[in-house]
Amino acid sequence: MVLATVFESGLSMEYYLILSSILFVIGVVGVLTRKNAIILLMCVELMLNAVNLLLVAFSNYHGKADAQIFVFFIMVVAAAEATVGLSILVLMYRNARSVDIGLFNKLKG
Amino acid sequence: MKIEQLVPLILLLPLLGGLINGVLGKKLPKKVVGSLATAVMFIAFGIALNVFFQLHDSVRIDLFTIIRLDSFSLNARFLVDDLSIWMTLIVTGIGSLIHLFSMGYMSHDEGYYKFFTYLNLFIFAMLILILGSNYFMLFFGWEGVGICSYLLIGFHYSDEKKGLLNSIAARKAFVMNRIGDLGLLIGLFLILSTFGTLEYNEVAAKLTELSPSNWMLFGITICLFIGATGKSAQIPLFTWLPDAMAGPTPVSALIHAATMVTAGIFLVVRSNFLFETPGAQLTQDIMLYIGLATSLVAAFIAMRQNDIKKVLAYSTVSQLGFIFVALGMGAYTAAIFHVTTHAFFKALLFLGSGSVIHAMSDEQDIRQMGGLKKFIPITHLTFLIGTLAISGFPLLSGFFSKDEILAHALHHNAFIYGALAFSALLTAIYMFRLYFVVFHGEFRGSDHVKSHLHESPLNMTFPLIVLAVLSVVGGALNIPGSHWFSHFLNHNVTGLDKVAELHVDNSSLITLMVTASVLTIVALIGAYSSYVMKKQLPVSDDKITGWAKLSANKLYFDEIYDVLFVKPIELISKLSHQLIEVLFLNNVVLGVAKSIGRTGDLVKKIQTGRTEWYLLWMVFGIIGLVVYYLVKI
Amino acid sequence: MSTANDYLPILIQAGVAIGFVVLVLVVTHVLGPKLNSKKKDANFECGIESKGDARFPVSVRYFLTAILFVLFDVEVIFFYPYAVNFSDLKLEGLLAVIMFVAFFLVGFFYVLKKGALEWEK
Amino acid sequence: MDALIVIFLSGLISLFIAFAKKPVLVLLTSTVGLLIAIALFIAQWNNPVTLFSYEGLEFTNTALLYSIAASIFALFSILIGYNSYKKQPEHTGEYIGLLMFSLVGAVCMLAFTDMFMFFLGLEILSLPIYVLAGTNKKDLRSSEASLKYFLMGAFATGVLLFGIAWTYGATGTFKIQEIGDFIYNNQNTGIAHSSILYVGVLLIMASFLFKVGAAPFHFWSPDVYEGSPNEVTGFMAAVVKLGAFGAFMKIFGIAFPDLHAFWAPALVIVALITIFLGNLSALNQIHFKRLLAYSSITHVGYALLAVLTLSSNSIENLWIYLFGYGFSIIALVAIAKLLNDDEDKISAFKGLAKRNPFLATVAVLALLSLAGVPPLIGFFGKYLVFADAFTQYPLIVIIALANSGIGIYYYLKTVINIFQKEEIEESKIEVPAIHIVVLSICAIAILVGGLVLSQYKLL
Repeated sequence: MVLATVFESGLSMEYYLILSSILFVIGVVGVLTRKNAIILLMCVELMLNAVNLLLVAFSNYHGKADAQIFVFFIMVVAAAEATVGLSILVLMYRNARSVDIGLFNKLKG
Repeated sequence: MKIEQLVPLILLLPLLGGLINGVLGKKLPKKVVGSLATAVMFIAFGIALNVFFQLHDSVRIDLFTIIRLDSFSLNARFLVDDLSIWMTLIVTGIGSLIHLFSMGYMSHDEGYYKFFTYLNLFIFAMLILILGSNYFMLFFGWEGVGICSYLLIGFHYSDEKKGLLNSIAARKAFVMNRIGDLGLLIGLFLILSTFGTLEYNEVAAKLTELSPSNWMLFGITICLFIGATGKSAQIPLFTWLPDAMAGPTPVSALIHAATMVTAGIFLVVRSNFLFETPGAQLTQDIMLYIGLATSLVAAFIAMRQNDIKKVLAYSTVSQLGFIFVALGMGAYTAAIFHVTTHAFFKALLFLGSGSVIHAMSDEQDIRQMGGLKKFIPITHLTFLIGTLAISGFPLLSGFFSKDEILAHALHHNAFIYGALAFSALLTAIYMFRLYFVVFHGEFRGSDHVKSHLHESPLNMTFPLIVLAVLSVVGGALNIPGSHWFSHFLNHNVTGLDKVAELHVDNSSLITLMVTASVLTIVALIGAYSSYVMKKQLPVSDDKITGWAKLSANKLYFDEIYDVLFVKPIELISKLSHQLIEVLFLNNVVLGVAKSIGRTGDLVKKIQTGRTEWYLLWMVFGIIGLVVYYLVKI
Repeated sequence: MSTANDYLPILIQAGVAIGFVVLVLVVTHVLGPKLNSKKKDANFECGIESKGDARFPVSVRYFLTAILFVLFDVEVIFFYPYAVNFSDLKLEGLLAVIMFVAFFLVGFFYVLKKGALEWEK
Repeated sequence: MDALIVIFLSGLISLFIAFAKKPVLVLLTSTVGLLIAIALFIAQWNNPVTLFSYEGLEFTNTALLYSIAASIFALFSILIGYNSYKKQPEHTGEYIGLLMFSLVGAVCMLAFTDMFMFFLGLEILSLPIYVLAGTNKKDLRSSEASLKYFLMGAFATGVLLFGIAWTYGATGTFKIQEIGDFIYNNQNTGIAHSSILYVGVLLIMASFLFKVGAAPFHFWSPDVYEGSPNEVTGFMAAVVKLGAFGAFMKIFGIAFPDLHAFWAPALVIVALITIFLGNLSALNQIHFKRLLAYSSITHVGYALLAVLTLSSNSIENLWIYLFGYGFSIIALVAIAKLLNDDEDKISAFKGLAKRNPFLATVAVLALLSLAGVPPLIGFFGKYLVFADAFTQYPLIVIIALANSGIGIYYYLKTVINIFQKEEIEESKIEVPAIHIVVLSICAIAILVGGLVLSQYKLL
């Protein structure tokens, strides 16, 4: 049956690449389309996670662990980034009473 | 101490004096200022002598690199060989005497400290010009002396009577020199582009291996020569020198007679290896004939000048022409020899005239003078010696140096010899005229002036005496038979050793000398008879006619230049203003500028200030890169 | 080597579970009686008239705490690799981790001194 | 490595000392720390042995050179920022500490040997700056700048990581040296030219272009420069550029030199767009810091030529270029701060020559150096970079020269402003002692730096 074949053949590299690429693109599109800064932040996180997936897949493919360590680092940095980002957003919210990036265009020209 | 330390010291001293006087001079008493400036000069001279005696081979002294880029580098480097040290001796020696003289001469001037500052700075610049080991240093000094001379010609710019004239004269000198400098600068660029260096010795070395085209060599040399004509007052750029007499007399003596005006000659002698190349033959001829013309024209003009300093100025121009003739014939040592003696007696004459003017309470018109010999005996005596020396009276310095040039001329071709001899005769005539009119006959000035007539103080007469002695014995330097000076210069100056030295046989030597002496004595007698016996006097300008009028009006050179250059240039500038600026620039160039500005505004529009757009642009960028990649493979 | 058969029961079980949940939800919705009235739909605050919006702005302190939590929480993942093979890493690894924690505490102290965790202020 | 630790610790200490409400102490700690660090860097010149070391960080002379420059500029930014921060003592520590941490990141970015340290360095460099940009809490513009910078920075980070991941997938290592060897060894086989690797390279390049602020990834820089406090702007322009360019040089010089044929043309296009965009946008600016931002974009365009050339000298040339640039930019932002004009218009410079000759002199020097007037240091940087690039890319160099011609226009516009006399007679500006010191050092460096540096071959 269909299900069987999928599980039989074990997932080959391409799937991971495609999946992570799709995730990444979703993240990018989200960044481009959404106006709410918090959601932008989430989309960026999504991009990072796509990278994580890719890295893990590659490290499995190369049979090396270093990429997985790298993933740890990415996670931590992502957390730090999220922290900074959220605090900036709070600051922004206090000043502008909104987190809609469409409103922030005092600086231009 | 070794030469390496001494030479920078020579340069440092005048600079130091100049700086101290320039900064503190206003506060210090005149005595201190003057004696400081003079002291540094004498010390520098002493050091120069010391170097002169311990110098054997040419020495290079590296101070520092001004700019080093991988393509080329400009060095603050000095080249001490016999030529440069000799010039240094002249500059510092005569310089210090003239400083001493100025202490007395300028004593009543309020710009005292400024004067000595400029003077010291001039010496500094001149020494850089002489001692530099490359054309860059030479150019640096060249401009430096230019500025100092400009400042000193216009020194009395605030004078209520002649202030305006002074500043105009200064400006004229400045402009004329710029024209020359342009030529020099182009020459330097040509040298740099051809040889890739500005160091004298490297250029000389590369000359053989690169063997540039004759045209290039001609271009380089002619440009250098144009520079020389500017600084050394040759046709067509000589008219500034007589006007430069507006400056204080010591300045005329130092800058416009003894040292600065010989810079052009120095330049040519320095670059002799360039001028000796086949390509430069044409330049040499041009140099020769221009020198000849200058010396004749100037001598002719000098015949009927009534301003004591103007006469001397024109005689300077004529002597310089004389020297350029020598250079044109490749007689470099003869040229430097004459430069030396000329420095002696011309400085002497100028200082003498200064002393006269001082005694006459600033009256310069010789028609107001006369019979001064009993009022100012020392000045009279020294002035007489100077006159004899310059007019080539036998056994005085001028006699030998001129004679050598004449010998070369005879060897070169008879016509030049004749012309030179004629100009020498003219020189003798107008110099004796000047001498007799000023010192003989009875006094023609106002009684007021007469009451003030007085011999100058010692610190003014002393230099006169020293210079007089030098003018007498100076000829011994290169006396025929020994030719010490020629060998001295030839033994370590780049290129000069290759130049064939001319040795005339005794018979022709005798003839030469005899003719010269005869001419001089004829002139002497002629002048004596006309100006002392017949009491003939230079008449006021409006009465004179014919040749005399021509001469008195300086052959109308200024007027001719005015018609030939000034007027057309004014016209052109008017036109160009109308056409180029108003029509072309305003529309085209400004149009371009405007359009650029507009694009600027357009580009600024992209900066919307909206983050989402920025992100979009980034993504576009990435997509662009990916597309590039897809195209690439 | 696992074959499809080993996975099958799991699938079935999952299917059953999901199916049941959905079924119950749907059925109750269908069978239940519907009596709507304005009074009934109005949200009931123990007898008091409700006013204002339910989504009132949250104090920044919540954010702050949450943010700090995220920060300190995520760092824990560094303990996993250590936990997995701390026996091989021996003393060196221990020291490393101690250093890591020490820096952490420094940060924590800073937060405390800044008073970021004081609720009332 | 020791120096790195010193910087980090002094940053940490200054954070805590700030609680003492004595800004001077903080300043002292950080300054001393930085000076020690610089001393250590210098001591490490040509001798790799140090107390602490880590394989991930290798302090070659190049790294040291860049690190020293970065530390100097960081010190300057701290000094010029000090006066504005001592007003609220509780923030001094944060400001200085964050700057120091950011410097740590920069140094990591200059000394890394593998992608771990590179990535960490980049983040450690960036995160504090996101915060610093927003230090004027009450000022909406400042917060906006910080938010914009953060959002786009985070995005760029994602892109960078994606690129790194692809590269890793293609080469199977994070060590840049090994990546380079891998590509070198498989040049002729398909492996070195797999699309995976190419995409990775391009993505990494994109994120670099963002960090240095090259078109079309430059949009953040004008807004962020304008919005953030001046000293932070100075830090961004001087130190971040040093770090980013250093890493750029390193990765593309060590890991991807054999793909030069592939990535160079793209970079050429980017450089050209950048130069033109920066220049044209700068022409009609009225805000001074925006002008600086656009001019910095143009300068990035010029500096990219050095990355393109990748000759034996280009690293040093680039260093001299950025070094000179840093001095000018820091001096200028400091002066702009002293003028304290709220909209920081260029017209605020009017009559500066009267109001404070010292400031005027330094400003003119800095501007002329940016314009590349000899013999100022800016000229030497430009000359070296252009001369180096000329053999490979004559056309682009000529275009760049033409553009620096345009550039002179807007620099001179400011200079003219300085010498114009202002309409409303304003009071003299009093300059704090610290500023006098920093500005004089900058002026001297601008004046003689080029002449001195051009005498030696550093690397």
